[in-house]
Amino acid sequence: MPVSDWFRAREQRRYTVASPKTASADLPDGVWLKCAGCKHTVYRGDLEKNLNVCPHCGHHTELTAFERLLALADDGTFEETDATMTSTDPLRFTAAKPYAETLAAAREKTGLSEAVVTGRALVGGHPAVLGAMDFRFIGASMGSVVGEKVSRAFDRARDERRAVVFVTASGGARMQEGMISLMQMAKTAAAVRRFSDAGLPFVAVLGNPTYGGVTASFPVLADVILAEPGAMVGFAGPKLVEETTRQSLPKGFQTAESLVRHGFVDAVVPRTELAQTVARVLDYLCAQEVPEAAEGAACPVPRGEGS
Amino acid sequence: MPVSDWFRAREQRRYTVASPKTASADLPDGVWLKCAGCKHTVYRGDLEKNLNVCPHCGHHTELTAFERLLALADDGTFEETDATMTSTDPLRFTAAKPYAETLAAAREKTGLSEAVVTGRALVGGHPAVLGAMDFRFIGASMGSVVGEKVSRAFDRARDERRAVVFVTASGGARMQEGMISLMQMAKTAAAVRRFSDAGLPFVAVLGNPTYGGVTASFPVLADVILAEPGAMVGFAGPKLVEETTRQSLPKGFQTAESLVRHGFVDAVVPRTELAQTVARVLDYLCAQEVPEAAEGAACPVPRGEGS
Amino acid sequence: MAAVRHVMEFERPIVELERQLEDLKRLDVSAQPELAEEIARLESEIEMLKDALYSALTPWERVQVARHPERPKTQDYVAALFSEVVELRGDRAYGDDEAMFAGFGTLDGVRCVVIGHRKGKNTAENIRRNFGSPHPEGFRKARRAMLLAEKFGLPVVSFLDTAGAYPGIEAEERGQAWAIAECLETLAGLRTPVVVVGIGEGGSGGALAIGFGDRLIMLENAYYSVISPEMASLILFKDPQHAAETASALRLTAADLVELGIADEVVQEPRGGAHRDPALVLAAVEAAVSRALRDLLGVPRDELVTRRQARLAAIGAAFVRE
Amino acid sequence: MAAVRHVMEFERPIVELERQLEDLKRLDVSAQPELAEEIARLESEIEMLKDALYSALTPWERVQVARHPERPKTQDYVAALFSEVVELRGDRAYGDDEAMFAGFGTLDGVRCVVIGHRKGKNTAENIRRNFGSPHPEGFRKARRAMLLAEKFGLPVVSFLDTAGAYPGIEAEERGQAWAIAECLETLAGLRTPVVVVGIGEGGSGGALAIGFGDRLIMLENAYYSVISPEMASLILFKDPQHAAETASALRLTAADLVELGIADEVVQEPRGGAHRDPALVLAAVEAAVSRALRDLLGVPRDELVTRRQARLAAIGAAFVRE
Ligand SMILES: [Zn+2]
Ligand SMILES: [Zn+2]
Repeated sequence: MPVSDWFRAREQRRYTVASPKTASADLPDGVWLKCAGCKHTVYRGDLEKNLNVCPHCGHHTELTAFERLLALADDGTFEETDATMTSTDPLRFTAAKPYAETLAAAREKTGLSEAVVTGRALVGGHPAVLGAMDFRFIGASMGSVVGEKVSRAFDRARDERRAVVFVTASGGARMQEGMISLMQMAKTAAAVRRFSDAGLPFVAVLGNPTYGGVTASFPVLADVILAEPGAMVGFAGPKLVEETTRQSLPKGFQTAESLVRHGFVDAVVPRTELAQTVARVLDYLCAQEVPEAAEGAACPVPRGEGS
Repeated sequence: MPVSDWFRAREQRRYTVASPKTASADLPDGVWLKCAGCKHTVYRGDLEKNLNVCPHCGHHTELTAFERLLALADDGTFEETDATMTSTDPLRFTAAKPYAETLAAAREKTGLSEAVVTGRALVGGHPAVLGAMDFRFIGASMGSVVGEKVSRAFDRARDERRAVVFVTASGGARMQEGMISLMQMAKTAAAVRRFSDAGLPFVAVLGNPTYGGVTASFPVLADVILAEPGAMVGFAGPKLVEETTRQSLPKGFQTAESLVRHGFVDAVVPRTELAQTVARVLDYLCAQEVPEAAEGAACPVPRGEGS
Repeated sequence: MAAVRHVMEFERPIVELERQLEDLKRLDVSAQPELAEEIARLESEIEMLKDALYSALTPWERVQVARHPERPKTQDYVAALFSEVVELRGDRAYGDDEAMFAGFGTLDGVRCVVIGHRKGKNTAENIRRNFGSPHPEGFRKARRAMLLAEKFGLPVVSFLDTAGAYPGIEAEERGQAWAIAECLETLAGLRTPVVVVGIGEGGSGGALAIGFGDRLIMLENAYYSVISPEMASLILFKDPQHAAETASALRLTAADLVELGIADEVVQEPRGGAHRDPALVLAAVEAAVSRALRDLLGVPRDELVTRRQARLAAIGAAFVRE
Repeated sequence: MAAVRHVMEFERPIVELERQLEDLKRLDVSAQPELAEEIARLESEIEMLKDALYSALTPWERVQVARHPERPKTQDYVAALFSEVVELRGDRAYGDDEAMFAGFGTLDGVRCVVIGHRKGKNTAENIRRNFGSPHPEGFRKARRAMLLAEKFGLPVVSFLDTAGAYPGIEAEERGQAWAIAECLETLAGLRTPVVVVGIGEGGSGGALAIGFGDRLIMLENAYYSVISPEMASLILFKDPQHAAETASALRLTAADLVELGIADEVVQEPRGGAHRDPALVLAAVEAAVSRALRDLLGVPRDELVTRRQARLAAIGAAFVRE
């Protein structure tokens, strides 16, 4: 039995299957949906089976964090971590609307405790830490909880010598936690630095949309950066850019496709091929064909799992 | 007595003063010269005293390698190394004109054995290895000898834990040594890599003109890059660029001043301020204010000099 | 005290009273003896008003002080605090961004690498410096300077004063987010001391890119924020007029930052703001930076990085519940 | 054998004879019995001529073969030699240069990082790929791939096929020399095996930037030169017409490189050049690269770098006299 199979078997025994608590919670009740890309009417079941990619035009509709994770993880291997972490509203922020209410509404709406879901899984047989952001949760903005969960994810991967695969989608930093939020950019970048210095592989998938303090922190530090078709990715939002510069934006501005041309993304990968592509990339990043790596060898047998 | 003074005194005792064998060999016999920058007539003695910088317009005229080195080294501290190295014509190159004849003529004209002069010196009190290229010697092109002397300069500086200061001026690789010449780019870059990995400082001064395989190898790998006013620096020569692209070149194309704007040069420094600026930069690069540097400390007491 | 030309919104009542005072003083006091008394009364009122106003600036007022055009700029700090300055230019890839300073400088005998956002002192200079808002090449230049500092064992001193990274088309196309993130990653592991001084505006990711380290010293009226109060107002209230409210809510003042465990130290400013007595402020900052450097130069490099990362890891960790 | 459309200058006499042969064959042999003999004679002459011509190509003729538009390109080698290919794009700073390939690929079970100059197979593709002449971002992409290879312990396989780095205005303004030098410095210390294959043109610094390592395998008709023969002719003779002479003088052929101690191995091409039987050449290169990889994967990383640097240091050292 090859090592990867052994792993798969072993991990399947050990890990519980996390069910997507809230899949499709946002979709209207109707059985038929209208595609935002081509205006075709699509049967909801067909759309879901196709990972929310329109079978007519390939338009990628939003996915929940759990849908993204389960689409990436080898069957039955995903085990969530830090599942119940919530924010205590560090600034007692009340401008316009109390942050506590905003949080409660987001939890209610999504069934999630926060905007990012992380956990252990196998991806193409490789032990990994997976993370995905859920845009429905206050625009998947990064506050203390997202920063903490992302940092822990990288530290956990480092300790257990796993790869990290992260799918982003975020409006940026979470305003309601002020400077605590801004500092999460540095905190998560520091976590990537520790992880990366250990010679371990990080694959980022930029989903639609990814902006601001999230783009400019951990995901773009990945070894290989993939993006979903049509995903809008940038630092400043297009409206702000247009208003600041008083110029009309070039065609395709900030799309995943233009980011490839501008040298910042390795490939635009349709969602239906994503799991396979990520697995193939990990095949390389976890290969270590050159043996005398002494320190920094990626993805050997994870430590601390035998217990 | 501060350590730098002690060094100066010590080195002055030890090093012989290399006289500029060939200063001004190229200048016409006349006592008055016409400046190429402003067409003013300038007294030759005034020009030489001013390091060949026109007192009227600041135009920088060519300097010999020795003139450059003696202008940079603390008084009386320069000691030449590898002074007699010559090429044995590895390809037996005879197209158009036998290379052996070209070499002989260059030696005759300049009194130099090759296109680069290297040696030990103090620069602002800092132990350094100095190098300068002499454009009169076959356009200071880089063949086996230039590559070997440059490599040895960096290796010597590494062994003796000295800084390196290098003044370039070159048309590029030396065609008459074919692939041997091209490989000197890799050879000298490798020498910089070894040197740089040891944590030692390298300051480059790009003189007029610096092109091709010389630009694209060791000098631009410096920690701090200075350039002389008006120096033309690039990879492809302006004529080739114009012919290839059939576009007229932008104003200031490939000048030192435009290289600053384009982000590749730290400062354009008039020749008359160069020694002082280089010394000041070395004050920083040799300072090591953070003590726990264990490995990679720059410019401590050089090893192997006590013998 | 320097003569100040620019009047901030909240200073208008005082300026109005001062104008009235000038008018009174122009009248013939001998003809109206009660006038002298009136003048004295008004002078004392003005003083009391100033004390009251300036000693309890609201966060939004502090933001305005932080943006005051005559406030000392990075170039003032570089000139006043450092000798033997050598500027370093360029990112070695695309350009030299004049909105970002990088160079060497010696502070109280300690050789440093200095970086900082660089606003202009007049319109022409501001245009050249893009009003202190860097493009990606500015961040890449700063990063190059950080790596030089690490390689040659020099501490880094960083001055923050930016409304933010420039939100332009080309800035986005040349990877603003990537350039900032690379600065963060570099700073997070930089094996040399990093002292940061918030001197004016601390606008979001563009400030953070060179804005954290082993010490964060904030001027009393400098601010540091995840988002500008105006933009927060626009997003939360669909209306930029609630900036005063969001400025308070965002907890962006120097005092807030100390309370949140993000800043270490506040340097007091003269009444009315740093621009009222730049020399005083420059000297106070020099003393604070010098103390910080001397503290940090004694810490072993590995320990420095470990502490810096632990400090970052702690930010926000106290505010999560599992 | 593939049908070849492009005829090189030196092949013209053969093509002329082949045309005559075709003419003869179109005549009625039964009417002129001596014709069959004439045809046989001509056929044999053509074969002899081909043998003579192709078995002793001059350096200048080899340069033309190396430039043959139907010669297998980097993308052919990537497709034929490697499975599970994943392309990597972009320099993370300015752009993605389609004149340079970078990616992962698996050769005979060995996972590798693959880089290479990428010419087009037709005019449209050539325009997109700038005829295989990279801009700085191409070299920076290659360098990124090299660093990934080092970090993750993958060997690098590099395919050379460029007339040179692009001599354009923007290429110069974005630091062509800097980008190339940084590749050289990176390759010089890269702690993973590097196998280089010269498959066509090896034009100067633009080739060298990804063109040295632990093994240099040259195709029989590939060339590698400090300068193009035409440019050398222009400089030395003030006239581009002496290219044949300079091509000889420059010692730029695969055989020359082995003799000079720069190349390790020559892969033979079918008579007339690699484009006459691409499958054969692809298989031979695969075997050569596979052997080189398996040799090198056994060498400890430090030893690898030490050997590579010693090898570089030796180049030219034998030709200096002190
Ligand atoms: Zn559709
Ligand atoms: Zn003049």
